[in-house]
Order: sequence, then C-alpha cells, then structure tokens
Amino acid sequence: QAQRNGGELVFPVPSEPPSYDGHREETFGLIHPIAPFYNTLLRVDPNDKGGTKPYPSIAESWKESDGGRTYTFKIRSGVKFHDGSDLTARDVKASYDKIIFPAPGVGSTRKGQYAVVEKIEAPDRSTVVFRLKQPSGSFIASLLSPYNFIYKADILAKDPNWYEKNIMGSGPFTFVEHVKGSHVVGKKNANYWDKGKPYLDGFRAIFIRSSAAQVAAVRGERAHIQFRGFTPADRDNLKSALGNKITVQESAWDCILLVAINHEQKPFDDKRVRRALTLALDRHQASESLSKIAIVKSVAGVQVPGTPFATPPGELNKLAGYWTDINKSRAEARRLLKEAGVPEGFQFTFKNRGIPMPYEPLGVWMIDQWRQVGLNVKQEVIEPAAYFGVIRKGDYQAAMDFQCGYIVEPDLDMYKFLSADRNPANYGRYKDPVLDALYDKQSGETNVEKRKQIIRQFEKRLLDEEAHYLMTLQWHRIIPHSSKVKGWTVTPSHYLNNTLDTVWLEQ
Amino acid sequence: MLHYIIKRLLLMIPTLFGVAVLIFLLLRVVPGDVVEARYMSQGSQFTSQDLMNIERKKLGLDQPLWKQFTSWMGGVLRLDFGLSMWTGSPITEEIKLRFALSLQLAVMATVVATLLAIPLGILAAVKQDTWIDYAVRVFSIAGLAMPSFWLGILMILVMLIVFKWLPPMVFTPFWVDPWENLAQLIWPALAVGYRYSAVATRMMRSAMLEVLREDYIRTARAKGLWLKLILTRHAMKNAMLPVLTVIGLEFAFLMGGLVVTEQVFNLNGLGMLFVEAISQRDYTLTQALVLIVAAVFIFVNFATDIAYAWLDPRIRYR
Amino acid sequence: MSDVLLEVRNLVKHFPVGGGMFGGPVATVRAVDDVSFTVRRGETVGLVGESGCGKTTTGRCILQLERPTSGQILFEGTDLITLPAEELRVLRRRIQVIFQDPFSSLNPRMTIGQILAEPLKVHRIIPEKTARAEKVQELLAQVGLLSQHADRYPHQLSGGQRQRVGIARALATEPSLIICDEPVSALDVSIQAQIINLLEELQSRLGLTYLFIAHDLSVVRHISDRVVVMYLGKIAEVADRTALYESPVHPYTRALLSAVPIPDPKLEASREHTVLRGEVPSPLNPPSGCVFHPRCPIAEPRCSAEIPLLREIHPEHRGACHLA
Amino acid sequence: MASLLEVRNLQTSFSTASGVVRAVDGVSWDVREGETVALVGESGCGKSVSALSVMRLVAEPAGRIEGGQILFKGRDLLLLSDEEMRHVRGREIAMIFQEPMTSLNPVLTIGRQLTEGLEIHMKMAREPAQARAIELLGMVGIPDPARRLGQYPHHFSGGMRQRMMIAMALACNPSLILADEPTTALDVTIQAQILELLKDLSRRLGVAMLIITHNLGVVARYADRVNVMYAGRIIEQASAGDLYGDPQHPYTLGLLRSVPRLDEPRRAHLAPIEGQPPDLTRLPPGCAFAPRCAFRVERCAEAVPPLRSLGSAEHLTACWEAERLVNRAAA
Amino acid sequence: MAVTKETLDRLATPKPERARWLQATLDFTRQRPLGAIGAAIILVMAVVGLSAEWLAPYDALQTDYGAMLAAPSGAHWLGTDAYGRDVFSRVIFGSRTALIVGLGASIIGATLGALIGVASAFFGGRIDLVVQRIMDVLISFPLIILALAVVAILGTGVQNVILAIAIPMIPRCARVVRSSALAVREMPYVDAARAAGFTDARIVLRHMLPNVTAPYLIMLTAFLGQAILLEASLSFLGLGVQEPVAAWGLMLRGAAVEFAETAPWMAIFPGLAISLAVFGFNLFGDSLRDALDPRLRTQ
Ligand SMILES: Nc1ncnc2c1ncn2[C@@H]1O[C@H](COP(=O)(O)OP(=O)(O)OP(=O)(O)O)[C@@H](O)[C@H]1O
Ligand SMILES: Nc1ncnc2c1ncn2[C@@H]1O[C@H](COP(=O)(O)OP(=O)(O)OP(=O)(O)O)[C@@H](O)[C@H]1O
Ligand SMILES: [Mg+2]
Ligand SMILES: [Mg+2]
Repeated sequence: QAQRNGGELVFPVPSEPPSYDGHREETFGLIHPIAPFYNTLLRVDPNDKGGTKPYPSIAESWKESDGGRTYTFKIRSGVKFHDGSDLTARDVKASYDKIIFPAPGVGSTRKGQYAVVEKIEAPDRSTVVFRLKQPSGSFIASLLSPYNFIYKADILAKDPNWYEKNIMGSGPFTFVEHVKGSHVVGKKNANYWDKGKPYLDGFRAIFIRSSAAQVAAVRGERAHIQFRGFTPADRDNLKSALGNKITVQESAWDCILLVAINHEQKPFDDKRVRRALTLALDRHQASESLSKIAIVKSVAGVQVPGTPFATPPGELNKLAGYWTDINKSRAEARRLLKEAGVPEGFQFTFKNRGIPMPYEPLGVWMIDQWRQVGLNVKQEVIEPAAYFGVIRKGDYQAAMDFQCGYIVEPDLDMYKFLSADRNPANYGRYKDPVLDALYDKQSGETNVEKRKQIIRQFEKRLLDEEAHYLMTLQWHRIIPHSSKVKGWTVTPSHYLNNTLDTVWLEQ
Repeated sequence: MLHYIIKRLLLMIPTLFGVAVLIFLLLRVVPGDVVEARYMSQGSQFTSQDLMNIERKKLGLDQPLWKQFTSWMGGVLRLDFGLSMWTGSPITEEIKLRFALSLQLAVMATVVATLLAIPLGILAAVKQDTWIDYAVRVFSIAGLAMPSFWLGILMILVMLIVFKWLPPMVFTPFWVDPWENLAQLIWPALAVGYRYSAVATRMMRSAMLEVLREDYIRTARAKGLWLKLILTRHAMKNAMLPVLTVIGLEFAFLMGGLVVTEQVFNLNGLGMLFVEAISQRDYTLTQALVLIVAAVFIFVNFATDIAYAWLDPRIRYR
Repeated sequence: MSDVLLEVRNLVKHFPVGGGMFGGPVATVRAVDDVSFTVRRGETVGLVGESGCGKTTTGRCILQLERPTSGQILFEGTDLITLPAEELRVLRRRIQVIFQDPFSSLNPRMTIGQILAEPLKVHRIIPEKTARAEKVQELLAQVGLLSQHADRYPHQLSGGQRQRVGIARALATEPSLIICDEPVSALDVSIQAQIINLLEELQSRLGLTYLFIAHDLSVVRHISDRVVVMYLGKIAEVADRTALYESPVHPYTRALLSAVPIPDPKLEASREHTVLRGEVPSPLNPPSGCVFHPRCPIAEPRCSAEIPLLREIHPEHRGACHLA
Repeated sequence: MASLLEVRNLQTSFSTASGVVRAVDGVSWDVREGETVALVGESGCGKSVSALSVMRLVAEPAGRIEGGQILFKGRDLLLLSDEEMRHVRGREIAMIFQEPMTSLNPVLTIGRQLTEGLEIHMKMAREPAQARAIELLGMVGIPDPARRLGQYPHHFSGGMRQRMMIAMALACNPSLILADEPTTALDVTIQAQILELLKDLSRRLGVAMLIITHNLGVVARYADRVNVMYAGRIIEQASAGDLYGDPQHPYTLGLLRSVPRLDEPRRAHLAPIEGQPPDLTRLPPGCAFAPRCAFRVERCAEAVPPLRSLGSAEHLTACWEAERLVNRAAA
Repeated sequence: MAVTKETLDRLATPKPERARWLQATLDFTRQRPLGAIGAAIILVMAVVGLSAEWLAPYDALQTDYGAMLAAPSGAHWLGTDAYGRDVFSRVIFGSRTALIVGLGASIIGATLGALIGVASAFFGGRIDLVVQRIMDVLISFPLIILALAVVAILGTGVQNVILAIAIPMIPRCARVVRSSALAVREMPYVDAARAAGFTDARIVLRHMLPNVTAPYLIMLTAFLGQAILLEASLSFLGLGVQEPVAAWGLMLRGAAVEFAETAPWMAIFPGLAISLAVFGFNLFGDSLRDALDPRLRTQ
C-alpha cells in the first residue's frame, strides 16, 4: 500500500510538557508533542514491535572497536536544523556532552546512565567517537533513548538552558505553536533530510487530562490516536462503537508495578515472610481477570515477556508465586508465615500511590490475595507527588514501586534491584552482594545464551529465594486508533517511536 | 459611601496577606517539592541527589523561607506572579486561557442560576405550602443533592447515547468562535447552574417569605396595589439582597472550585490547574492561583456589598 | 433619710459611630452629656425624658455595663469606674437592675428556679443547695409567685409574671440600689399597676432605693420622690415630685406635662395644649446653646448661643433654662 | 348621622399550632360620617384584627373571617371580589399602621410610595401625582416637601415617617381612615403633634376615623365615641363622655382606676386589676373577664353576657352585673 | 433578638409529660411533610448504616473475579463492580462510611465554629477583629486546596478526610454563630448576668452558648449534607476514603466512569444513594430551619 501524503494527525496527550528540553525531562508528556521536532543519534527501528532494534538516524552507521571500548558514528550529511544551518558532528558532541558531562552547577537527568562513557570526540564534521571506560553490552541501547535530542552546538554554547523554553531541532516537523493548557501544533518540515518524509502535513497534540475525554475524542473521530494507551474497557467501547474504523495494536508494556518490601522492618526481614507474600498472589488468575479492567496482562519476571532475554513461561512458573496451582501456593505461604511466627490475621500497612490506573486495581487485588492467606492488610494511599519521598525514606512496610523503561534491556531493567548502597532507587533497603555480582556478570557477558542463564539465576534469587521484591503483572499497552493511521507500530514503550516521520493517514 | 468603599478595600489587604502567608506555609509543610515531583515521579533509577540540589538551587528553593516569601511578596506587590516552577514560563501566560474559561463558565452558570432561581423562588414563596411550593423545593434540593460529577456523568452519557454528542477537545474562546464556544460551555453551565440555582432559589424563597411578612407589604396592600406590582416593586428588591450575597459567594466559589465538573466535561479551567499545580508542587503557580481565587472571592464579596449598598439606601447612607 | 447612696458626677458617655479599623470614628453620639444627680438612701428617683435622650445609657453607666467617657459614679463614696475588676464584681451584688423587656431579660434556657439560684450560688450567698432552694421559694413568694413556678421556663409565664421574676432576681443578692429601666412600659395597662404596687411594697419592706427610669410621666409621678428630666443627653430639670409637677420651671417639662393625655374627656376639652414644633434632634449633632431651643416656645436669641447651666431656681429645684 | 361603616357580628379567627384563636368574636360597631371612633383594649384583645378584617388584610391562610358583615356605604365588603376590594383599599378606606419604622418600604423613595396610590386609583400621570404628593407632604407639616420626595424613609425621623403614612392615607381622599395605634411607637411630644394633626385633618377634610389605641388618655382627648374590647369582644360601647363619666363594665372601671393620673392628687396605692389577661385559645365558657372580676357572680362563668343598654341607647355594656356596678359607683 | 426568642423556647423545653416528643414528631410531620420525608430518609440511612453487617448479603470487600461487572440479578440485586464485589452490599456499607464522615466532619466543624463564633462575639473588640480576619482568610481560601493540603500533609484515610472536610466548615459556622451570638450578647439577660457579677466564662458557657443552639443545629444539618457530598467529591478526585473501603464517592470513580456504558449500575446506584442521603439531610435541614426561625413560620 502506498503512503499517502497530507493530513494532520491529531492526538490527545494526557499531560503537558513541563519544558521543551528532552535532556531534562522524564515524561512522555514531552516526547509525544515534542519528539517530532528533533532527531536523535540513533533510534529504534520504527517497524520493530519489540522496540529494541537500533536503527540509523543522524548517524548513518556506526562501528565498535577496541574490544567494545570505542564506538565511531558516521554522521549523515545534509541534515539541516530548522533555522537552515547544518547539523554536524559538533552538534552531536555538544548535545551528548551536555547530557553526560554537564558544566558544574548544570543538572543532567541522565548523567548516571552514561557513567561508562569516558569521553566524546568529534574529529571531523561527520564523525563522532564515544570512548568508554570499559565494554558495555547496553551502550548502543542507551543511545536509542528518545530523549537525547540533538541540539545546535552554537546555541548550547551561548545558553545551555535555551532549549527549555525554545524548540529548534532538525526533526521531520517544525514547531508552530504551543497554547498553554491547550495544544501544540507542528507542521511538515519540507526540507527534511529523509526525502519523501514526513508524509503528514502536520500534527496537533492536544492536552487532555481526563482519560474519558481522550477516549471520547477518538470515539468522536476528532482525534486519531492516543500514544500512551487506553484501558481494556475503553478499547472494547471504542471497538463496539466504531467497528472497523478502529484498529487495535497491543503490546506488553515495558512498565511494571513492583512491591517493595522493607527489609528493615520486622517481620519482613525474614525471607519466609517475603516469600509468603509473593506465594499468596494468584498471578495467572489475575492475568485473566485484571486484564479486563486494568492495563496489565502478562505474568512476568524481570524481563518483559516476549523480549529476547525474557524467561519462557514454563521456566517462570517454577518460581515461587508463579506456580499454576494456587492452592498449593497458598498452603505454602501459610506454612511459611506460621514458621516465621507471623500470627493469623497479622496486620500491616501497604502503601500505594494515588494514581488510579493501574495502582488501584492491583492494590485492591493484592490486599484481597493476602487476606486469603490470613494477612490483614490496610491500604494507605499517598498523594503521587509525595509518594517516592515517603518510600525513599523507608517509612513503610510494603509499598507499591514502579519501574518503567524506554527500551527493554536487562542492564537497564535490573539495575533497580542492585543493593541499596549501589542504587538509591532500591527502596527495599537490602544489600545482596550475590545479586550484585550476578548483575555485573551478565552485564559484561556478550554471549546471548550465557547472558540469559545468568539473568535466570538473578531472577530466581531476586524473586524466589530471597523474594526481595514482588513482581505484579506486566503492564499491557493498548492503542486503539483510527484505522486511517498507518505506518505506526506499537512498541513496549510509550516513549518510543514518536517521531511521526513514518506515519501517514489513509484517505 | 466613598469612605466605606475605601475602608472595605483596605480591609482586603490583611485578608489577602493572610491568605498569602497561609498558602505559602501550607505548601512548604506538604511533603515533597517540585523537584521531587518532577524527577522521582517517573520512577527513574538514575536521578541523583546532586541533580535535585542543582535544580532546587535554580528555583531558589535552597533559600531560607523568609527570603523566599519576601521575594515572592515583592513580586506580587508589583503584580508580578513570577515564573511557574514546573514549566518555567510566566504564570500569567499559564493562567490566561484557563482564567478566561473559568470566568466565562462562572458567568454562564450564574446566569442560568439566576434565571432559574428568581422566578422559582418567588413562585414558591407566593404559593407557600402548596404543591407548587413543594415541587419547587424538591426540585431545588435535588439540585443540591446531586453530586455535580454524577450529574455530569449522567448528562454526558445521555448526550452520548441519545444525541451522539461528545465533549469537545479544546476550549474555543468566545472571541474565536462564539457559537462553538457557547455550544461547548452550555452543558457544564447547566449542570453547575442547576446546582447553584438550588442555593439561590431557596434563599430567594425564604427571603421572599420574610419580606412578604414585612409591614410595608401590608401597607402596600392597604394602598390597593396589585399583587404583581407588590411583588415586583415592593418585595423583590428587598428580597434580592440576601440572594445577591449567595450569588456572589457561589460565583467566587465557581472560579476555582469546579475541579470535578471541569474533569467530567474536560474543561481546562482553573480548577484542574489547581489540582495539577499542587500535585506538581508548583509552589509559585499554586500560590498565584490561591491568591487570585481568594482575591476574586474577596472582591466579589466586596462587590456584592457595594451592590447591596446601592440597592438598599439605608446602607448607602453610611 | 438624707445620706447619699449614689452620686453621679459629670457623667459623659459618647458612642463612636461608623469608622473602624483604619477610618477611626466618623461621628460621636453624645448619649449622655455632663449629667450629675444624687440618689439618697431609701428614696426613689425618677428619670424621665423622650426616647433616645440617654436614660438607659445613664443607667447602664451606673451599672458599669458601659464604660463612661468621663465622670464619676460614687456608690457609697466608692468610685465604681476606677474600681478594680474583682472588687467591682463583688460590689455588683449591691446594685441590681430590672429591665424593660421582661422576656428578653430572662435566659430562655434556664428555669425560673435556676435563674434565681444562680446569683446566690455565684456570690456564695447561700452555698448550700437545699437552703438555696428554700431561698428561691422565699423570693418567689415575695414577688407573688407560686412555688411551682420555679420549674417553669420563662416562655411559660405571662408578661407580668416574668417581670416579677425579674424583680425577684434583682432582690436575690439583697441589693441596696435597684435601677429600674422602664420596668412597666412593656406591660399591659391592667398589669402595670400590679407591678408598681409590688415595687412600692418591696421598697417599704426592704428599705430599697430605686432609680426609676420611665417615659410615662404619670407613672413617674406616682412612684418617685424626686424626678430628673432629661433632654438630649442633658438634664433639663431636677426637683421634688410635687414641685416638678405643680410648678415646672423648664419649658420642656411643661410641654411634656401638657402632652400627656388625661383619661377624662371633659378635662381634656378644657385643657390647653402646648404642642411642640419640630422633631427631636439627633444626638449625633445636637443644636448649639440650649439643646432644646429649636423646639422651645419661648426661646430667645441667646438660647441658641449659650449653654444654660443647671442652676438652683428654687431650693432643691434645679433647672437648666436661661429664662426660668 | 348615617353610618359610613357598619361592622356586624364580625368573627375572625386564626388557626395556630396551639389551637384556634378567636381573635375577633362576634363584634359589632360602626363609624358615622366625619366622626372619630376609638377602639381600646389591652394588647392582643383583637383591635388590629378588627381593622384588618375591614380591609380584608387578615394574614391568610392562618387567619379567616368566619362570619358577619362589614357594610361600607351600604355594600358588604366581605362579598366583594378581590379586584373590587382593591379599589376600596387606599381609595375609600385608608389605613395607618402602628410601626412607622417598618411600615414604609426602605428601598423605595418617599415620592414613589406616595404617588403609586395616586397613579393607580386616581389614574394620575407622573407630573400631577408628584405635585399632589408635594401638596400632601406640606399638608402634614413636612418642611421642604419637594426635596423630600427623592429621599428614603430612613432619612426621616419616626414622627416624620408617621406623617408620611398619614399623607399616604390621605392621598386619594378616602372617606374613612383606620389608624391602628398611630402613635404608640412615638414620644409623648411627637404623639401629641401627630394626634393633633390627625384630628385637625379629619375635621378639615371631613374624613371619618377609627383610632385604635390602648391609651385611655388619647381616647379621652380625641374620640367622639369609644368601643372597649376585651378578649375578642366588645364589652362596652359609649360616647367618650359617658364612658369616662359613667363606666358600666367592671373592666372599664378597673382600667380607669388602675392608671395613675396627672390631674388627680397622688394616691398612696394604685388599684390594679388582679390576675392575668386570658389566653384566647382557652377562653372560659362565660364572660372572659370573670376570673379577674370583683363583681363576679355564678352566672358569669356560665353564659357570655350580651351587649345591652342600661337606659341610654348610645351606651351599651356586656355585663350581667352592670346595674350593681352602676349603683355602687353612684353610692 | 426576636429570632432566638421563640426558637429557643421550643428547644429549651424538656417537657416532662409523657410522649411529648411523639406529639412533637406528629406535629412536625403534619406541618412539614417534606421535612418528615427527609427525617425518614435519614432514619433509614442510619439504621442501614448501623446494621450493615446483618443487612448486606455479602461482605463489602469480598471479590469474585468470576462475576466481574455482572448485571443486576437475583444473586446480586444491584449487580457487581469491576472486582466482582456486590454493589448492593457496598452501597449498604457505604452508608456507614457516609454517616461517619458526615457526622464526624459536621460535628467537628460546627462545634469548633460555634465555640470560636461565640467567644469572638463575646470578647469583641480587637480579639473579635483578629478572629474575624482569620476566618476571612480561611473562607476565601479555596476549599479544594484546603482539602488537598490536609490530605497531602496527613495522608488519606477516614480521619483525615473528616478533618479535611471539617476545617473549611469552621469559619462558615463561626460566622453564622457569631452573628447570632452578637445578638445574644446584646440581650438584657446577658447584661443581667454581667450586672450580677458573673464571670466571663460563666456568661459565655451558661448564658450565651445555649442560646445559639438554633443556628448551631441549622449549620450542623446543612453541613451534614455538604460533608457527604464533599466526601464523595474528594473520593472522586482520589483524595477521599480509599479502596477497598466501601464508600459511595469511591464507588463512582474510575471504573464506574469507564464502564458507565457497559455496566451503568456501578455508577447509578451509589450516585442515587448519595443523592438520596443529601436530599434527606437537606429536606430535613430546611424544615428544621423553617421550624426554628419564627419569621418563616406559616402561622
Ligand atoms: N451602643 C451604642 N452605640 C451607639 N449609640 C448608642 C448606643 N447606645 C445608645 N446609643 C445612642 O445613645 C442615645 C441615648 O440612648 P438611650 O438608650 O440611653 O436612650 P433612652 O433615653 O433610654 O431611650 P428610650 O426611651 O428609647 O429607651 C441614643 O441616641 C442612642 O441611639
Ligand atoms: N397572624 C396571626 N396568627 C395567629 N394569631 C394571630 C395573628 N394575628 C393576630 N393573632 C392573634 O389575634 C389576637 C388579636 O390580635 P390583635 O393584633 O388584633 O391584637 P391587638 O388588640 O391589636 O393588640 P396590640 O395592642 O398588641 O396591637 C391576638 O391574641 C393574636 O395572638
Ligand atoms: Mg431606654
Ligand atoms: Mg394591634
């Protein structure tokens, strides 16, 4: 089918970008309306449903040398910024320097992700070299980050914060307007380097907080798509209202709610108690029932199911809490609790974050599950903005935690579980050198099969033997969109694939 | 009279100052700040304490409280509300469109409420203790009793199923397309106006009942005036006074308090902005909003008092 | 009978009106303007005048319910104004009050018994409960009420009965002075006489002293030994009852007396009526000179310029008129 | 002289939470052309309700005129339609109320309140109505009347407001004015001014007047004839001279005796009427005054005494023992 | 002042006679049928709330994933919600939450407000001025912000929701009570108490406070309805009572909106319950106000 040129893509965005600076922000509210104005060095293949395949963007090609310690990128020529100037290696270097080596007193949100980078060089207009301190299996993946817009070096030199309030990129669309509290409009960049693209004349991102109104917008055919995701109920409603005018794309979502268990509080310092907590959960049943009302679905380990490093279901079901026989599982949970001296009807507080979807249904579900092994759990819901402050202080017994990535990559996904002294975002407050060692080992392992094995060991230790953290269900991304929208593929991350250069509208 | 106005205007200052102090302190007591809200709410693993400190410094949050307060107050005195901590852009810019929407909705709801309340209130009072009175009272109390979000949900459902109507996505200001604009706001205005008319109808009824028992109404009847004339000329003006107060108070409430209605009807008004600002711990924006809404409240109160004085010569005399 | 129980010296009470936090007072009501008189032990002094002339305010100043702007109030030689709060509280049992409105002067939430017992308890006059109940019965009997009235609430009594309760409450603390602020004005004509008789009887039995405030000149004549006539915050005339009613020296007193209609058509037909001109001026801005001059039938030019002093015109008969 | 207004056996009652109040219970009286008749009695005896019944302004639905006739110029007002009655009010019969403070509408100007009656009843245009209003204000002695038209009631003192009420009542040249305690709320000196004014106007314009009051002195000074009411009934009816000179009902007598009088030497003690006024919802079966009466005999508690004449047809009394009373007084 | 006078005799009279209250109830029913309907609704709600355990066919928390979103049927009279919980049982248990929050918030709000109002009126002068300014500040403070702040500082949970709702009520009640108390302060019986040499505390507590019962009660009933509504609104915004507690507002949120089309019973019944309860309180409060305010009496 031939791509059609023209048309304006209209999509609601559930939140508004705080600023325009991708290097600084950490929200899809920036990606959805702003990413189309920019390019990144590399990108994820827009047709890869797994959302992991590197794909050229500003960099035409790249090669690895020096035993994985040097990466050389060939920068595309003929790329122009919207102001007409050329985009060269200098701009790439300047952008990444801003991210990785910010001047003192200048903050960088993602500095920590690139700790392995030693320095960046731009020997000529079309070459950029990244030198690493040691080889890293995930380095290329980290360059796929949709946030790392390439900015203009001259502008950054003058004012490193200029991009917070201004937009000037090289992307397929140019910025038209942003009406606060209403919308952002972009129009086709006629001089886009990727000839023939974009197909759209423009796009209009409309900020709509209420999910009901987002659904209504799609239903009323006033918007084509919402890129974050709808609930199963919304999907069904849309489908039944609009029939085949609606196309549904679904994917496992690289986000998961976890339960952090405070190892510093009794009786949760006892791994039997923690195991009982995970054993009590009937994940398979929940996968079936909760997926009807919430944006969760697959039973998952530390990797998004269906991705290269994920544990196959048969293996996964051997872990505590993943057994298919829930009665056996619950009996074991009761036994463990009894053994640990936890009385029947033991009461504790579960802290949850005040966000309805999917925190609330999962909270309700878990409390109910725990009740069935004789635990009396009170839920305390904390206002979202205050939440992580509270949890980080360790002021809780068990609490909902959250992990979300822009790309499925074991290094990124498992970093969360490293000992508390290595990672402050480990709210469970445990130290487990064995686990840390496994992490490091898999990270340095370049053989895929071997790496998988190590990851399995890591998973078993984390979720079963020690039960440091509990996994709930993997999120499930559901994008019911107008059937007119073509050239867009769902990926496990709602941060990815939003440049819109490949998207076109059918008549 | 002038003296009275000046006095009332001056009395607004300590109240507004109190509001400013209260919101300022309240926000600092609430756990979490804008930096935490921004960097920790996405669950990022890589946010360093370092980064947060740099960001706090940028926003002046590292300053002692009194310094933050005085510099904020200094700006406010120059009518400069500063920059939003969340977006970094001027607060006036953030608020502009939403203020217009909230104001318009408040005005429309007030019109709806007044048009309902005055005739119904008079009718119920004149027909006191008949089925008409009961019907009016039940109608108005039902308005009070129905949570506006529920009413909104029901309204939208009915509209959706019966008329295939959906709430529009963006607010079209009146000056851009009046027709579209009215079509958009009329439903929330009805939903809110109905609830709001309930208070006003009851007030109108009881004020009217009271006035109808006044001696001067008996005098008017003894003069041989028609009932219509007695109601419109003698009773209504007197009964309007307390109703005016209620309408004023409600109007002020509508300016910042329609969070739920805005959510249901997908309106980007001040109410939602409020919730957003506070959940983002956008101190400056929240402070500005509170101050603006409080100022509207106080000003409307003041305006009703002036209108009161204008309607009631006894007060005007002061 | 000549020792002075209460002496009011140069009492002034101004009320600020308008203004407020920043504005300051806009105007002052000169409610009581330099008033002096004495009340002797055992006598009844009548205080008459038209509405708003400051009678009640004078009474309230004496009772210390209002802080006088200046002046002295000597009760048995002690100045009540400068008395420390606690001493004043103790002294208060000696000066009691009966109000005009018998209903609103009784707490609707308390039974008659409670109302009467409360001062006995607070002032520790009778600390013991049963004895107090007996005393309440005694008080009720004294004012002509029955013992079962003790359990009633004020609204269950008639106006006359309520006023009797008011009197009984005043008597409870065994006062020597009672300020009666229009105690019979709100009562029906047929009841007025009952209350007046009761007051008189109690006076003779208990040796009470009354300051009797009223606007009904006939009632005042009946009950008072001496009479003070007020006009617009000032004293117009003070005299013995007989002297005042038979030979008033102030034109205002004369007009007042002639304005009182007498229930006898024949007499009325033959009586000459001096009807005053004009309205009662506002105490917010009283006329210059003699405050009465705009309405006075015999006013002269100097009346509008000079303030007449209250001077002794006959022995024990003082008037504030240039022309008396 | 012909009767202008004749009230026959009027009965008005109110239904209240504590029972039916027979506020006016079979009352008959009349007002002849040009004369001043007084209605006296204690608070709550039904004076105001009588007057309001004539105007048909009794507060509905609680209050109801149960029976009787109100003949005004020969027409029974109780049989008129609402619209016809409206033409009587203000035009033929005007009323002045007790409370000058609350009986004027605080938010309308004096001029507005004065002219609206003229506009409605006399079909006057604005200009002539204004002129007439100025004339009326001048007539009742308000200085600078033209300027006063634009003012509001609160600019007026109590006495001036009552004058304004009188001006309003006189506006359409009514033939009868019902004045319900027109001076009770006023000071003695102002009361005298107002009553003189009323008397003077009624004499000059030949308007008949019903004065309602509880002040026996006022009655003595201004009334031609007097009706004394007690608990909803007329208990004595006479010319002013007869009533004061020769009271025939123990209540009238008691009333006259109980008030201290300036014209008489001071008595050591007043002679009060003992007891309390009756509760209108629980009236005794016989004479309502019986429980307080010194002349009470058995019959008093059994049957209501009718109004009857002891000789003079103009002097009626409702007492079984009137003869004994008269004789004793004579003795 | 006249308002309080007759009002109070009605309230003040503990009639010793038998079944006096029965008579009063009958009178009230006859004279104010709407008020009686309101009272009946409240009564039903109270009974239901108190005996929820016995009345409800299911435990309010019991989930049944096999019967998710089931339409009303013999087994579930009002259907089930997204977790398969019985809507009928949850509505019944919800009335308890509503009563606790409503009563708790309105009693705290009205009582504190009344105390502040009376004290402020009695002491007058500078104290009054300062207290009034503080009340002004609280009143002009957007209600939702106060609630948000309380919840954000203290966290959610029933007690905190009660507080969040009660605090904005305090200044409103204080104002109303103060204006009545100002009138009471001018009553001669208060003067009589002062003239008798009673202490300030005694005058405030014994003579003034009992005489502002009428406005207090009126505010209390008005607040009750408002509190229930506010609680529902807060829950709707996610700031009120939290899952899995059975509360009406909560039941209307999230899934109820999402499934409004396919499972409308989830939104309709709790919404009706709220409306009915608030309706009852308002009807009753209105009639109470009329009954307590002599100016509005029919007769
Ligand atoms: N608290 C107050 N504030 C302002 N003015 C007051 C106050 N109390 C009294 N006044 C004014 O003081 C003047 C005297 O009042 P006061 O009550 O003493 O008069 P009175 O002689 O008792 O009148 P009445 O016969 O009507 O009771 C009046 O003009 C009144 O308006
Ligand atoms: N609207 C009403 N509802 C119930 N009862 C009423 C009403 N109006 C008057 N009454 C009763 O009717 C009786 C007569 O009242 P009315 O007003 O005629 O008395 P009055 O003689 O004018 O007394 P006053 O001298 O106090 O004015 C009273 O007992 C009163 O309680
Ligand atoms: Mg007085
Ligand atoms: Mg009357």
